[in-house]
Amino acid sequence: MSFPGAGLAKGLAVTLRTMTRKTVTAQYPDAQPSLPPRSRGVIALLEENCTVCMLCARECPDWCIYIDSHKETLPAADPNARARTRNVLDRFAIDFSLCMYCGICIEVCPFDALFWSPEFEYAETDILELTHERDRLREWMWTVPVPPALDPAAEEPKEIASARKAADKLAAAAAAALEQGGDAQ
Amino acid sequence: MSAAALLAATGPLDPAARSFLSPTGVEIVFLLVGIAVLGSAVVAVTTKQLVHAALWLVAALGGLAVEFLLLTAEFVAWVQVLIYLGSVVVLVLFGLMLTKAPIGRSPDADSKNRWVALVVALASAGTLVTLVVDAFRTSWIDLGAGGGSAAVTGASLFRTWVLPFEALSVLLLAALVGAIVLSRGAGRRVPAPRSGRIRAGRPVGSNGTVAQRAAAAPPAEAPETAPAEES
Amino acid sequence: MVGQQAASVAADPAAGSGYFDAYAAMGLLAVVGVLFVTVAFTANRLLRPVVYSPEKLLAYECGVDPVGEDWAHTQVRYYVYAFLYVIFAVDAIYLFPWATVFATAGYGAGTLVEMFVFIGFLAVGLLYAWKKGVLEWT
Amino acid sequence: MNLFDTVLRCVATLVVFLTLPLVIGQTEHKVMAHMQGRLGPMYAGGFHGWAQLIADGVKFAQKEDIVPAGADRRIFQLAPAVSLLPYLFVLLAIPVGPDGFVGQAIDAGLFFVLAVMGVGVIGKLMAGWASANKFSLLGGLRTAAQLMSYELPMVLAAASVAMAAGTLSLPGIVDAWQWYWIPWQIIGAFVFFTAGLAELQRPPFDMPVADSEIIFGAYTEYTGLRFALFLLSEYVGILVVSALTAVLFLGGWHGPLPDQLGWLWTLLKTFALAFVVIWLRVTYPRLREDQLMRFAWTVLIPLALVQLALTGIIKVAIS
Repeated sequence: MSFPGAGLAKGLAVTLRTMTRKTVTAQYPDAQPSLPPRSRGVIALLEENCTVCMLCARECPDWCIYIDSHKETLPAADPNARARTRNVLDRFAIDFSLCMYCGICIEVCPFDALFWSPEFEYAETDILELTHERDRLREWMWTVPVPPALDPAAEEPKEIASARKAADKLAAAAAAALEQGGDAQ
Repeated sequence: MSAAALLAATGPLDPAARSFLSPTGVEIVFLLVGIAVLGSAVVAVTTKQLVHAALWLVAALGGLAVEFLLLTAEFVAWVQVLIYLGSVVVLVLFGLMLTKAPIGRSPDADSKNRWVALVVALASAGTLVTLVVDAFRTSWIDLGAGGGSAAVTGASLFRTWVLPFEALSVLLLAALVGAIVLSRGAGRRVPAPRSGRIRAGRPVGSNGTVAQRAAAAPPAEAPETAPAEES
Repeated sequence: MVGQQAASVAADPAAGSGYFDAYAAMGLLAVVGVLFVTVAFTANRLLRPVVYSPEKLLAYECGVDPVGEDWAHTQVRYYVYAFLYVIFAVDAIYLFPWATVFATAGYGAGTLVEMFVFIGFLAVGLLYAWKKGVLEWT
Repeated sequence: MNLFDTVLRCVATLVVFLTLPLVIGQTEHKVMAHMQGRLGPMYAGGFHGWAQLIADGVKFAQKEDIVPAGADRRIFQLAPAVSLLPYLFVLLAIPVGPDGFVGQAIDAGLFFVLAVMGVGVIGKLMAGWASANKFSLLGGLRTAAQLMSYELPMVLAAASVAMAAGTLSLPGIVDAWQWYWIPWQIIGAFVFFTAGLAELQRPPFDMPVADSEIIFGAYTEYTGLRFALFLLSEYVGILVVSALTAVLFLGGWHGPLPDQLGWLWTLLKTFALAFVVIWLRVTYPRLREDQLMRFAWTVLIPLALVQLALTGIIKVAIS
């Protein structure tokens, strides 16, 4: 059963119904948005973990990561050993005016030096200000949330599993030793 | 247009019923508006900017409507606004825009016929003025309010002038058929895919037909044919 | 001046004060309207900045610098509608004086038929246009 | 009637002319937003952005006055006023309440209103032509074509009411109004309101200002106060068309309230219709140019003619 204009009436009904419903607008500056746990707001740098391997800079599709470093020679700890060199970070900067928030740098970092932070309110009036230097990137670290808890039935993370295995082994060995000692007494 | 302004001069021309030159406010306004109408009519025919001419025509016709109002021909006044301002002038402006009225002066707006036109205009104005002056002489027509209202117009139309009114419908029908035949005649010459082009010579064709044609044919040909088809 | 007119007309009952008063008010409103526009633009003149630059005076069009001139071709076919409209508008205005009298005493069905004949002719015209495909848009 | 009284009425008309369109505009902001699941303006003025349009007006008044170098200067500058002022005259003639609650009763009021509303289009044509802009010119042409298609059904529908009432005076029409006019004139009301929408270039008939095709039609080159005047003319247009439909077809001040409060009833009907205008805008997509023309000539005009015949026969039968 359809009469001419039924579609038109239906359209009117839809808009009228929407008007009576609650709006979905979030009034952002007054009410903070509730962001999902893995929001990509800004990239934080945990400088202590960085080895200046340059992987992030190389993988970045936008070439927005700038890394300068120099080599430092560490005196040998052992007279027989050679002196060791290590990379020291001079500059680590991300230009967020270029960054497209793909997260590849965070994925490729082998030492967990880069993290996503949900902070997004860093708009600037000068585009140059959008290049965050290492101290600013380090500051973002404080806003990185703790990783979300695993699912209750999830498999243990590998490193925890292996650590537990090792601990279990140790505990078993200790228990065995204790038992032997008891026997000996 | 000039006839209307000269009609305006008949305002104080009726000394029989009233003392000579006792202009009421209405008569003063009538005269002033008449001068304005005459002025804008003269500008309309002398300006070399086509669209300006049409807009001066708006002023002149609007002024005429005011004159009608002052003569208590209320219904005719608003017919003047509805038909002349609302449709005829819009038609004229529409036609001017369609046929590329440039901003600024059109050098080809100078007609060789201007003196002939002037003579004809003066002759017809003279005829009309003579006619009107001779017809009414010094008779005083009391312009009571409501004399030109829609009801009065309707009464005289449907009591006295029914036959001309019906004949008018035949005339309008003939005009309608004529317009359609003319437009159909033009329509048949136009091939189906239509396109416009801007004067820089770049095709902005629909469906890319002109663009293709322009690419395939020597460029001198395709752009030449397009405007000929449009007009 | 319009005020003068209103006053003088009001003083002169022979001129029909109601009618002229109504249109004198209209004239006064015209003055008020023009005054409003003038005041608005004078305020605008006092408030607005004036920083000229040639780029600003370029036609905006679609946001890209204009190509060619200020003129584009369009469907001449619109023009038939313009003709039709003028003809039908001339027809339609006759309805108004008719509407005010046709039901009063002394007119009745005869006048109704007269108008129907009139409209009938034009309806035939409209049908003709329809048949001819003028109202279709090809 | 003295001069002071007339001046007062003119000024009152101007005040209505400047305030009610703002109310409609603000309603449009809010209603459209809520129909789309948004909130609309929330800041200006504090409470739910009530002063948004005032703020807009203040902003427009401070904007630089730019006339494109290629434009026809005088006509470009004059166009907004030409498009706006006719509505001011129309407002003067629309009756609000009984016993002379009207700016100025005019004997040929209905005809006057129709005639003057058509003049505003010349302003839009002027704007379209004088802008020296291809899109504006197209907008102007579409405006003209649309006017010429929709003016006619509007005039015919209005004539039907004039026939029913036997007068052209707007207060006279409302005085003659009876409740059974609603079913009797329903076709005419539909035609009048639809044609009015089209003449205002409101969606779904907003082809002449279709932003996705020809930017903003004739208004593309306008900025600042002149643009504001064009916008104002659009909203005054909504007010005028709604008020006219209310007065002609919905009985103006007739309603359950006592006569002294009749004006309230007129306003209520007007705003209800203005709401419908907004509602239609939110709901329907834009008609294509050819659909628009065909709709006017093959639907609205025949409908209006049917209404005329119906009105004539019934009127003669009952008189």
